[in-house]
Amino acid sequence: MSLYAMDRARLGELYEALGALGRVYLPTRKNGASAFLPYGEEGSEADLSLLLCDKSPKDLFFPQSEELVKFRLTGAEIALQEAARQKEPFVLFGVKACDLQAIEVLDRVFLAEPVDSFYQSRREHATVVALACARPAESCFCTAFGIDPTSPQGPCDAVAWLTESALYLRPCTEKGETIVSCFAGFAPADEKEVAAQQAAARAVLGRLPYGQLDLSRFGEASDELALFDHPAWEELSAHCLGCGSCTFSCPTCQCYDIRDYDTGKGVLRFRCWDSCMYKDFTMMAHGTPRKTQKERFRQRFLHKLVYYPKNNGGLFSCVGCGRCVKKCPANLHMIRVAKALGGEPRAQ
Amino acid sequence: MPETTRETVLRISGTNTRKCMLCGKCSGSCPAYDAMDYRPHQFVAMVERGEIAPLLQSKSLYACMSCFACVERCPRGVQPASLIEALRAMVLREREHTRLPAQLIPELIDAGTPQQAVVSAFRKLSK
Amino acid sequence: MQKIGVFVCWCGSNIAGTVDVGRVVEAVRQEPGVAFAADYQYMCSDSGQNLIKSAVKEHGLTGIVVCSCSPRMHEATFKKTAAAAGLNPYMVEIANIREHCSWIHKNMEEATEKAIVLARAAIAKVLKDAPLTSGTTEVTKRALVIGGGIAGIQTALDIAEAGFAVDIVEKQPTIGGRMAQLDKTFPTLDCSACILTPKMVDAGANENIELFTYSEVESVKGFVGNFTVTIRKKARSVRADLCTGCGECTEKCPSRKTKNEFNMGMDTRGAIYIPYAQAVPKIAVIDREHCLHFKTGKCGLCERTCSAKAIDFAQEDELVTRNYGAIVMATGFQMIDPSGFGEFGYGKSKDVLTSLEFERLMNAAGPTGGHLVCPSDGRHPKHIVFIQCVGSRDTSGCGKPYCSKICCMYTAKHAILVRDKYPDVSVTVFYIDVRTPGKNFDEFYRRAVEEYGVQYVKGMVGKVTREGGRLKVQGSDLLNDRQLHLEADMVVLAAAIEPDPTARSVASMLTASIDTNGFMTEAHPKLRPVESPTAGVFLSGVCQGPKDIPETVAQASACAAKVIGLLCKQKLVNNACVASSDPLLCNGCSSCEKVCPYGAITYEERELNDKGVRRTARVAVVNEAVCQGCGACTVACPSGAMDLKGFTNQQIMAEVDAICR
Amino acid sequence: MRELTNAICARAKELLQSGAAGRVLGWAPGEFFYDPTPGVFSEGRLNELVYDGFTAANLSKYCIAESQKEGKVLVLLKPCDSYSLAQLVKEHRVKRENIYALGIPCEGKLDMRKARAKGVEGALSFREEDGQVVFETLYGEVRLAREELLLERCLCCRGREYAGVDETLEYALPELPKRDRFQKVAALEEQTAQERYAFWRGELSKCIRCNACRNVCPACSCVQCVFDNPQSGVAAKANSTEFEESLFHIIRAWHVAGRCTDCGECSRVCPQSIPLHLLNRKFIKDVNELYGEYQAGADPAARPPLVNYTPEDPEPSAVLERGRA
Amino acid sequence: MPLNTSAPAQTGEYRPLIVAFCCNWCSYAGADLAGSSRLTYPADVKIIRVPCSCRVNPLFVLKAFERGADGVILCGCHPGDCHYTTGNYYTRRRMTLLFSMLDYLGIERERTRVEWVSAAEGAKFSATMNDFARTIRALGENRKLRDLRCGN
Repeated sequence: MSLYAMDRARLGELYEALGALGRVYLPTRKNGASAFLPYGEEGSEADLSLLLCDKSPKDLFFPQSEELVKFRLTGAEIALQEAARQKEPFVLFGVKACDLQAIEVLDRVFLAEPVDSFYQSRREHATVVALACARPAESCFCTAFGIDPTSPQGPCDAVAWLTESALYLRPCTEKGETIVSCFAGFAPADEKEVAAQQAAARAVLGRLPYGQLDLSRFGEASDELALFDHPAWEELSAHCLGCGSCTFSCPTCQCYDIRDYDTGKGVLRFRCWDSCMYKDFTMMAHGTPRKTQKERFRQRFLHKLVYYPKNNGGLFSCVGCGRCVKKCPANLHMIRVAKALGGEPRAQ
Repeated sequence: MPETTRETVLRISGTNTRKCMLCGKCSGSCPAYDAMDYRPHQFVAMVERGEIAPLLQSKSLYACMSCFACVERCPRGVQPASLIEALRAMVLREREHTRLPAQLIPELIDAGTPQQAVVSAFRKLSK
Repeated sequence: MQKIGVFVCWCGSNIAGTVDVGRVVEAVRQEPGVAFAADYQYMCSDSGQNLIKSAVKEHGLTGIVVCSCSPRMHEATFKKTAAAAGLNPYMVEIANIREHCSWIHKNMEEATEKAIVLARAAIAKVLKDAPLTSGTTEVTKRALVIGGGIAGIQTALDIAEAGFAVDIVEKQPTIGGRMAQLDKTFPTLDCSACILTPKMVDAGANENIELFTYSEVESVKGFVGNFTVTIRKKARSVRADLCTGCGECTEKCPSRKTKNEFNMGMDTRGAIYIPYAQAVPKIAVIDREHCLHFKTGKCGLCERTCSAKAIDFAQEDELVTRNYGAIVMATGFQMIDPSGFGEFGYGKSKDVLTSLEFERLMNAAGPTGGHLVCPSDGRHPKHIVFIQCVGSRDTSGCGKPYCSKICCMYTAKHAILVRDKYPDVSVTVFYIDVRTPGKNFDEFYRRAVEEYGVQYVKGMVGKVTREGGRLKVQGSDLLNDRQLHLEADMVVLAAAIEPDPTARSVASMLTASIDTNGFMTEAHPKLRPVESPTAGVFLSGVCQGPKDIPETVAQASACAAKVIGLLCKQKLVNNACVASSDPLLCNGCSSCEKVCPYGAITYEERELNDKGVRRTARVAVVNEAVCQGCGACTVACPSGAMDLKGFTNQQIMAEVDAICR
Repeated sequence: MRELTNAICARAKELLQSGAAGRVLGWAPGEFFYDPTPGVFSEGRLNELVYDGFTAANLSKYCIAESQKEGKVLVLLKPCDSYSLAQLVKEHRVKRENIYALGIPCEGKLDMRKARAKGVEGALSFREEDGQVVFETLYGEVRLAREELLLERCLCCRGREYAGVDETLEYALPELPKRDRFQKVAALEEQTAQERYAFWRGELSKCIRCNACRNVCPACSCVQCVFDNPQSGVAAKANSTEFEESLFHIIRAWHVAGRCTDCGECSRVCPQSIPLHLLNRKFIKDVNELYGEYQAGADPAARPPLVNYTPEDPEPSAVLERGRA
Repeated sequence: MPLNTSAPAQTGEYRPLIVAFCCNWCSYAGADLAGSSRLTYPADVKIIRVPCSCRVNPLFVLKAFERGADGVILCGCHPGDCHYTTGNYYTRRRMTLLFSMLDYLGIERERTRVEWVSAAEGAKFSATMNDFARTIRALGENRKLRDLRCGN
């Protein structure tokens, strides 16, 4: 498909124009943290040059908490009211290659039978624009998963590159084309500047400390039992605090809990993210299946590196975004685990 | 005119005259009692009543030797000497230009002057 | 599934005049869980109660809400009704739609709406009610009195009189306490020993009373009705069963330099001694610290002297463990040491005395045989100055912030006694206030002034110095606006009294609380003045606060009445609404224990099965016999392990929810 | 720093050899220079122990679990960490007899978040030179003043006193800045209620309820938190509404009030950069002003302010008469 | 200011929702006395009986606000008079700190209150409730500290 370019100074106009396609979500700084937030909110600053937002775009398809159904009580009568699905279209602009792959990971969970209609309605109403990376960080290791951050691929409608002076856009679906057509500032462009940026970025990618993280023991063909019984888990998990900062920062974690809230006039049933690191994860009357933090810790990492790939044709459910590297209070992140399990067990 | 309210005296002295239970131990302790027109316990009572003006004229301000016996002995922590000192300070501050400069004080002291009197002199005259 | 019955009372027109009871019934019928609702003119009447009883049976109700007057009025009534109908009485909740609704609102619409909300809140609460049963505990029919002064003696005598066994623990070798040291008593001036010693003898002879003198409480376990106390009987080195109290040994003892405590150290005694002639029990005791036998291994004169062969140098401390139903604190007081007040010269001059020392000096059995002489040189005094409020009402740090209460009266007594016996001696009293509330008290003080010519000076002494063998007293005379410089031969300090220092350790063994001044705290300062907040612990005498002899005796008897009331019970019915801790949630952090006013919470190591995970943990345990159900612990508990039965977190939150619906 | 690390290792080794402890709880190297993790070392592995500008984790909380295990563990505690352990011991949460606490000196820990905000991209290594921190990055070298990179808690370091340690390792280190830790709280108190509300809405709305603040907090050591207990009436796994955001943080701060030692771990680990310490410090400031100075963990015998009282305590209305409405 | 000023609700007039926690021994009895003395106060005030003011967990206060209460007031025995000797002293500290925190978060400081009302102070109870209800009415609806899901 053809490549277009626009003046970087006119990004604001672009965002305004995109408003015609629905609400526009952009990488945004607000109150000292970053997330994909609607354009134009007070006190917020949209910034495409952000490498990664603190929060991934996962929220827009799978929000942290969402209402499913409401039971209204009038006397002894109970009326049931299902929550509305997404009806308004929206634009998600500036998704990096890793986060884009994460959407693919989520799609395979929520869009597989039985289809999750809440997720589905949001995916259908979204126009997703990916954005290539120009300046990767040391914590990035997407390349280890075969992701090319300079040329994002996956479930998106267009791919963009942000250079010093311009924003380049290559639509890849019809929806993507509408982005070009709704803003007059786009003009056909050649690949020169994009290619130069990609070359420069690839040079940096080659120097990433964990860009070539050895994942050969994991994936579809891995020795599941050997990994499960690996002696390294004990020490790896020993100082895990059991919080959910990894899970809730992760662009692919998709576990949720369904809960009821008593509103006084009835009951509101909602679902919210859950973390397999929590000790009350899947708590039932008799207790929980994973009783120690080691088991919970192992579950999370093996799910990303073994179980999910085995069910999904080898696709890892880690995308190497590096959020867990930055967020874990005890620094027990994917790189550490992959290294510890990938090589020989450490001498005790 | 200096501020002559009860509040000013209490603020400068940092005391609470309402703590006084009228025992009179201050006046029972005072070595300069007979040289005073108003006695330590009266200072407390009069400040509490807001009768500041007569105290500012009182010769007790200069009779008080700042020995702090009354402060030491008071069972309620009222500090009559601090009141006297506060009133004295108010008078001296009004007479800014006439006060005794600190550097002149050593000359006025001979070897026989007790240390406590020297300290008191500084406190009384160089505020 | 609960089936709730709601009963709306009209209270004649008291409720029905302002609240549309019919509408309330209609509204509550719609509430989940409500199986029956009805209104009636007087729900508390027999027929009203019968309506409830038959509804319970007919509809199989599991809980009841009565919308009526205040629960403070009829909660007990309806609980009994429920019990009669076979329901657990704690499955009853009251919605107060009279005092809190119909009586304060004039608008019917508004009052009806509010009544419905209050009914809903009560329904929400009863839905989360659990049947509660009050535990019962046996009562050990024996009391322990700690302290053998007049307070302890009187309490013990009264309890014994009612037929219960009672033990007195006294740390001194004899009972009698401070009162035994006094010469005369105000305002009647009768002899202290004359009125005290018969009581001491009674206590010693009473078959229901057992004395543990020269003994201390070693440890206390248990709770109301069931205390287990270990008493340490210190070795007297004299066999109580053999000693006849003849006193032969005490005269022979060659070690004579020990200060005699009974005479406030103003004379000396032997190392083996009987505190005083009227001591009960009259048994000698060896003060091992000063005994030559114990110090050097030599001597043994007493052993050779004693014809009863009562001396036993090898005697050891003995530990006695007994069970008690009630414990009485009667630990009494001591005088503060006034040497912290340098200005009065106490300790510098022998002629400056405390009032208690003066008391001994005036006493016929005292160090001078009752002759008033200056301790420094034995001369006859001409002028005595008394200083009141020495260390009382004093926030300077050396003294006590409270009024010691008895000093005004005993100072007047001293002044009268001196002037009566030695009309040539003049007496001056420095005072801040003279406080004489009490029967015939002010008259007594006035007699000191009017009949005995005691000089009362309003003012305080600033300085007492020694000058030429006499004392010079400098003080203020506020009424005459002058400073006095008096010559005196003796100065007597009415020093403040303070709780006996042993009270603190005993109280902490009993988990009974102590105020900032070291006095025991009452369960309620007005309504339960002789009980400690710790159930089963009672207060007698000055350990609770300064008081004179008649007040002490009155309180001692009041205390005995409370103890008897407790010991009379066959069983104690515990409060059913008590705290309880979920061991699986308990952190063992001790926060709850710290806020419990009753010491009802203890900790134990327990093996737990936490949903399949086994662990050992330190967890809180509530003693239901002691807990009074205030709930302070529930909020102190961060994990929510501690909850209060009958007022659970869930119940109160359900009420909040219902009200805010 | 290497020298200090060696001194720590040497002393730890001596203690292990003397039998004072059987293992060491310290910091193990991570995969980057900035991500060390708490680790337990046997004598043979002590050479792996790191102690540098990024070993910020307060190891006290790990002592709860470590002290339940067999044998004695030697724990390395920076001055501020030692108060947390002392408080845990006071609350019977740590078996003190299984701990040997070695106080080690600290010159303040660095905040990688601050470095990134100041333009450190793609950092590969760091070194310290004369009060400066030099980062080698994918994009060249960046030099920043050390003080600019200190964690918030280190900027108002309370000093080098330890609480309840068995011994301390003496080692001279430069002084830390001692800013007023209540400055920001006081500034907020000076604002109008509306401004304060806006400030806290902005901050608390970022919360993702990951519980990192709670789980890292040495004071939050409940065997089961009320927010995880379905019976408590407030349990939730997500903030579904603004109210739940506020409720969680009010109650969390409330439950540690009087017990929080102000170690600052909550703010350090918050993935959303919420200044949570400002909530705890508000309670600390109030307690100090209303009931007298109190430092949790400092005095094993002192009653914590919320399980204590005096008859002269101010009335609740008193606080509302201060500051601005 | 007259004590009995509770006017019946006008239609459409804003009526606040006020939760009052009263200790069983003093304040609940004080409220009973207000009732038997016919000293009125607005029907907006709904009383919850607790054994002692120290039973009130800050969670209950927040729960009330969550559910849409516009004001929360705690009443207990006067300090020193607590039936359980010391309960209200703890209440005082707890609520002082809690209210201070709510104020710090920007919640209107008038929405919370602690009053000591003895069993003999029916008039004080009524006056307190009138005053509190008046204050809350003037403040208007609680918007900052409620859960928007409630009541739906």
